[in-house]
Amino acid sequence: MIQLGDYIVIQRQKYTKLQKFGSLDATATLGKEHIELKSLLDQPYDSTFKMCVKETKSGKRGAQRQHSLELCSENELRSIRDVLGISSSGADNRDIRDNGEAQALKSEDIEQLREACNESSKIIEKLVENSKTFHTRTEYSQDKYLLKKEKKYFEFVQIRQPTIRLMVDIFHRQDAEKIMGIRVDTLSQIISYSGVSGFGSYLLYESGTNGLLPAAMLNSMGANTEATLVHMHPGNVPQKQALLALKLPLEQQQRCISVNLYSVLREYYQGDKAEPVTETAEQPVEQEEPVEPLSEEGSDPIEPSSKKVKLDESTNSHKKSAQLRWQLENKRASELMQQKFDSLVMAAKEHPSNILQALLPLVKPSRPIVIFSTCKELLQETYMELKTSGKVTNLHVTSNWLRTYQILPNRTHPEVNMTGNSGYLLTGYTLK
Amino acid sequence: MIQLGDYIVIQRQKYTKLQKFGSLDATATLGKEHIELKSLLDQPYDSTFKMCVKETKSGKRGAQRQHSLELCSENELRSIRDVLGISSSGADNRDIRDNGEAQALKSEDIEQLREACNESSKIIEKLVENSKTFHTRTEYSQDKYLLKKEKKYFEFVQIRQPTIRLMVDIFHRQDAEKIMGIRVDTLSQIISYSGVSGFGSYLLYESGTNGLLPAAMLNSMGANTEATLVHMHPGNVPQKQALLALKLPLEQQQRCISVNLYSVLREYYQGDKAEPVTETAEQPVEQEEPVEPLSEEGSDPIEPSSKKVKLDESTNSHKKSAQLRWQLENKRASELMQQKFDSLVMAAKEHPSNILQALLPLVKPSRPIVIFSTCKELLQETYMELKTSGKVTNLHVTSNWLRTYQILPNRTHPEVNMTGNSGYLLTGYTLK
Amino acid sequence: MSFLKPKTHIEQGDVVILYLSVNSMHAIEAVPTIVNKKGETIAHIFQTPYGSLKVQNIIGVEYGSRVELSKGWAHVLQPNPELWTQTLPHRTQIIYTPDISMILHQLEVRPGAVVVESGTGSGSLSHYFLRALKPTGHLHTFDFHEARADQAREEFKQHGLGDFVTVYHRDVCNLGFTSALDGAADAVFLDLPAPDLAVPHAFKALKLSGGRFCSFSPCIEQSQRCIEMLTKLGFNEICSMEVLQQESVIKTRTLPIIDLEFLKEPKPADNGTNDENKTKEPKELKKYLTSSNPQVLPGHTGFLTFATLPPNIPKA
Amino acid sequence: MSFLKPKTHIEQGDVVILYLSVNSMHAIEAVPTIVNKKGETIAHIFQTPYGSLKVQNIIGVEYGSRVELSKGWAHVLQPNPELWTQTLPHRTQIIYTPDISMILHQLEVRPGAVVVESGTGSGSLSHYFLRALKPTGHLHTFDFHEARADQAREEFKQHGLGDFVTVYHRDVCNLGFTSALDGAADAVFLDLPAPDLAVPHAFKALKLSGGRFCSFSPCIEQSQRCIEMLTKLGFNEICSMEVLQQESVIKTRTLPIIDLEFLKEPKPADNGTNDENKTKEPKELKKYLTSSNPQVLPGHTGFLTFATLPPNIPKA
Repeated sequence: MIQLGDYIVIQRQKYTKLQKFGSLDATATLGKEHIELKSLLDQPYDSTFKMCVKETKSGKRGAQRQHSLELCSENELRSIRDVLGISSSGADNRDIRDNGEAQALKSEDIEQLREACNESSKIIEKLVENSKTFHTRTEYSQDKYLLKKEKKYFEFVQIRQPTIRLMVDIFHRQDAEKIMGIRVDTLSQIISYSGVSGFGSYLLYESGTNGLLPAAMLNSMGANTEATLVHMHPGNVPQKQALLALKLPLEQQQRCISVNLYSVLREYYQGDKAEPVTETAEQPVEQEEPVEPLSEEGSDPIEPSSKKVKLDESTNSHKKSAQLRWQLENKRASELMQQKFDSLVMAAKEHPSNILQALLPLVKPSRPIVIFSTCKELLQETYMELKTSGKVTNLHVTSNWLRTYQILPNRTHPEVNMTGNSGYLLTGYTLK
Repeated sequence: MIQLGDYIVIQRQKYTKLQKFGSLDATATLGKEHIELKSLLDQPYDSTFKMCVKETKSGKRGAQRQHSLELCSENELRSIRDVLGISSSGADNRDIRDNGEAQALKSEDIEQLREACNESSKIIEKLVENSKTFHTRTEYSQDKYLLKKEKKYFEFVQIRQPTIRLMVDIFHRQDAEKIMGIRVDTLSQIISYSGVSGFGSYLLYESGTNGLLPAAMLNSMGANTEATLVHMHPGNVPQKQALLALKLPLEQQQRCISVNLYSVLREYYQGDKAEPVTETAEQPVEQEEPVEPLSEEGSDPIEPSSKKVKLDESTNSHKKSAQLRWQLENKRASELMQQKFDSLVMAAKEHPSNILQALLPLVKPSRPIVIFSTCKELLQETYMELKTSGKVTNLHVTSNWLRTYQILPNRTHPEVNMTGNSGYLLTGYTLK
Repeated sequence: MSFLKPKTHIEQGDVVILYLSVNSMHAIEAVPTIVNKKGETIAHIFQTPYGSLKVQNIIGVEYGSRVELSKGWAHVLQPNPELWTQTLPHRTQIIYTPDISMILHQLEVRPGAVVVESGTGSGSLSHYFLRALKPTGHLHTFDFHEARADQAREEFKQHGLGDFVTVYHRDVCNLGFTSALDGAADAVFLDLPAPDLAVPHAFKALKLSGGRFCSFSPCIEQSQRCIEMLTKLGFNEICSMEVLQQESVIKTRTLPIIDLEFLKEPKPADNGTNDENKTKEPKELKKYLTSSNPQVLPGHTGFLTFATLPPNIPKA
Repeated sequence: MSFLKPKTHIEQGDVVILYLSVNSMHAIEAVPTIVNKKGETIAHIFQTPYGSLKVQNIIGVEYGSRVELSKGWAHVLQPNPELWTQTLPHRTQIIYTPDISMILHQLEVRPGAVVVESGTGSGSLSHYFLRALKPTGHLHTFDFHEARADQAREEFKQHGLGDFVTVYHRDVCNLGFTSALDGAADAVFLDLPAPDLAVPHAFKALKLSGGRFCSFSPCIEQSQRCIEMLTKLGFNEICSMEVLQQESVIKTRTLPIIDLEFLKEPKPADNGTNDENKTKEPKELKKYLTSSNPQVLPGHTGFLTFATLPPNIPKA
């Protein structure tokens, strides 16, 4: 059931978007369409809703439409081709001249049509009726035209529950930089090579992936297991959007201990000497947010951000207890660090070498390490350092090609575009 | 017609080999089979010959067979499957256990069989008869078995005339290092990007590709055209095997002027001051072989080789004229250098930077340059240098993926292995 | 006439590549005046993001020179098939240099070769064939689209290549390559939706002494049917491949290197919160010359199928 | 029992990875004695190119330690699915980590998941499924080859994974996944020559609340038929892909840098031929940290086809 406070994935054809359903007034924006989320409440996930135009405002970038959502049944979703019953098609394109005059409807006509009738199939039907060339096009060309129009006018959305699989697609498509360019194949291999699962204690350092890396690891650790994760980050507040979106049980969330890299290392090296409890009021930079009710906003890992200040204000009344909490988290992490970890995952924007040097001693022997970077040159250097040190064996630097395919009768081929960068992984096993 | 002195390509199924048909006594070696080439004389190229066992010697690595060749007709080449008339095959491999006991014939039996009967189809027929599992295998598995056996016992060879296409395959398969790892796709792009064709004057520096690069360029320049090529190399003698194998007309061969990099640059910078004609006897390192009757042996580009000495001896009587000839070649090259070139191609084992600096001023403005290297790091540096200099524009560093496909009914897929390295090309256009 | 052979100076009537940047080049005709929509003869001014170019000014200029624009500058380059392919108006889907290079190599095109091509399309590939086979060979190129054939014919003439090419408006799948070309070709290239229909015609057009064949298809099914037909007609050395070029993006990256060793020591005596930040994250920066792929790579262009017609196959 | 969870010391009966080099590792059983072909109990000695290992000596040793061989040394590592996949005896064609990782990700396997797999094959993929779904999920794995099913069952038990897996000897294309599994699975994985025949059974086995599907096929035609069947049965989010991992070979290369500037000056006065060589090719050497591909790369493993069974599709 869709609940208030949930993160939801809104899907319109192949487009997906992560959205917080924060209040009954919440709206989501899909291109020019604004949709009210109100009617999602208490409906089951994976339901399909129809976008119904409520009003159209002319905005800066053309018409902005406000829609409400209506739950609809599966059989409203028939193929556009079936609906239109298109049959005649030309043998090839030899007689087609592209002079921009093929469509008799003007764009004003189409705008009007759009307001008047709610159904994309009807709009497309009109467009086809008024096209001078449609029936002389090849079947292939007709399909392409219909798909294009369907994409533009499609009026159904599906609401889905966020999973790692859906989120890595969304994040990577929307802004790969925000997840450090970690592609789906690379993420899947980080999980494999690190061996993260329902047993064990894991260590992660990441300098900002919108919470994707800790979420993926916690997801693989599972509910009601004994596995634990220490999640180190360089900023004031850990980025946790993906973690929150998963809506994991509390016990599972609490097994992810997010701590500031500097702060926890000082705690680990120096223990109580480092941070006398009386000093609580004066730790702005190393302050940690508590685990559960977190801001999904990630702070910039380099400079202390202005958001920090806002957070301080909002949590002002809980200041004392919050400060105790980050210290407790440091202590919990430090205890796990004493016992050492069953694997190390790193995804650093900084040069990985010094960080690895600090964290490698925290890993038990015969355990995997996985270091991600978008920059092969850095991993080359790190590879040589590790090779020389003799502390890690079975070293490999790998990257991937990911090819997706269009498989359709008589039209099978690899997709015409592919993403260029998988990033690189340096993997190995610690030795005693 | 196949002539004495020709280079020939011997093809046995997918295996190809470049061979010199130097004398009537010449033999070629294909694995354990030795074949006498005598009967090729005056037969047309592309003919197929049958290998007929003359005698079998037991060598170190098993039986060594000596064969003569007999010209044969096309319809002797029928599919083994048709010959054997195999029909029954199992549905899948569920009942097959690989215990090494499937073949009842022992290896001695097979050796005997091989001497007794000349035809691979008969040998394979016997093998199939004596296999306990053949008829329970799937059709796919049967085909695989037959192909494997056919490859081993196939008794036909085809004799083909060397072309650039056939030679780059042979060289790359046999020892890619000898052609500096230049792969077929990369070679094809060097030809495109350099614009080498029937008009123009071209400059090539290569530190050893068995003659492949100059041969490919000369081939694209064509017979009876006005195009010229200055081919610079760092050794004593240019590597020319591929050039000789092409058997180009003399006028075309003479438009490739092979000169030592150091020697010709000295000639170019200093003219007659550099090499007084009286000094001829004392130029061992910069000595150049004359264009036509060349050794196909390439010398090591770094150290003056011992072969050098042998060559000196063999050409002893022509020493004086030969020495004049290399000087003439230097003069011819130097004249073309004065007029400047229509493109520059480089494939250096050394760092390309200094060589490029010396050769770039010899290229006209608005002309392509193409620099090949197996080492991307070197081209990165050279790219940055060129970019900073402003002398070359439209700079690109590229490499390729080359995927070959198996396309068979119901068994279509990319080949399971691919070559990993295309090498890298740095391309650009000179500016005024 | 700027496609025939290397030349040094821009002459009136040349097609010239105006090079602004890697992603911005334009093919312009070096003529001082043009006729506008109203039929008036006006000065030929070419507009760019860096201002306008008075085209008259580039006539007589050496190729490779820098030319001034009203708000910047550009370079003028002599066109060639690579630059032309990147600048031509996209009338149809075109094939790019990596595939084309492989096609020329596998078809063994060199001066003197007789090549048959279908369809002509934008003429992009034709320019490559012409560079490779001139001055002694000939290209026969076919398109079923009359306007395209006419346009290509006109263009080849204008580019100084008219002597080496014959352009046909003809449906080769149904009608073949004309009987005049029977046994005339060293190589046949097909870029057609149903290449298998044209394979028997290719078979006829190739020389009795044999020749090479290539078909370019976006979809695997086209290659499958093509290969079936090739096999049936006795072609051998049948081989399919894809060539995918990857560009390397080369740049200098500056990376922070952080130090964590200082955390092992107790903090220095309390000297105010302002200093805190500085001691907390000691960082140095280091420069790296790096290379990476662009965000989007070409994932597929087409399948190239090559084959050999062996010599002396009876064509009856 | 060394596959259940991370452990620190080798116990008797553990499978242990003896790591010699990147290309040489072996899975050995940590037992002091074995029974030879003659039925005699003898000391367990493992032979390597670096000499022999007395296996008894490694029992009790910490994982990750260096152990002495008679002519060298090696390291002992705790096995995991990655190392196991690289060392297991190749009974069938196996799927490797890059494809497997994508399969686990796309099938959304996590602790608690119920996964159906066919065929079991060498059990290599099963080990990955088991790591991802234990301790709260379950794997149902099917193979039509009886010996293989028996061997896999035995192996899972020996590896400490028996509680989380049921191995079936069954022809699933004809007989399905047993009615006990109707509507029980979160995910179904197929690696079969004719996956389309098993798709209807996968449809039945998936939960009414929906689930994920994957088929791995070497040939494109298998994927095509599989997708046709998936579409017919109402699966959506159908998507096919290939994952190809490339290893980077990292090494320091020493390259000659030659100087040509000196050629611009006249030669120094004749000082003998011996010196010639030296003045002729002045060279310095420079070291580069380089990375390149290996000579041969995996060009194809298989096509992965994924799909979603949406919730509440009637299964009658």
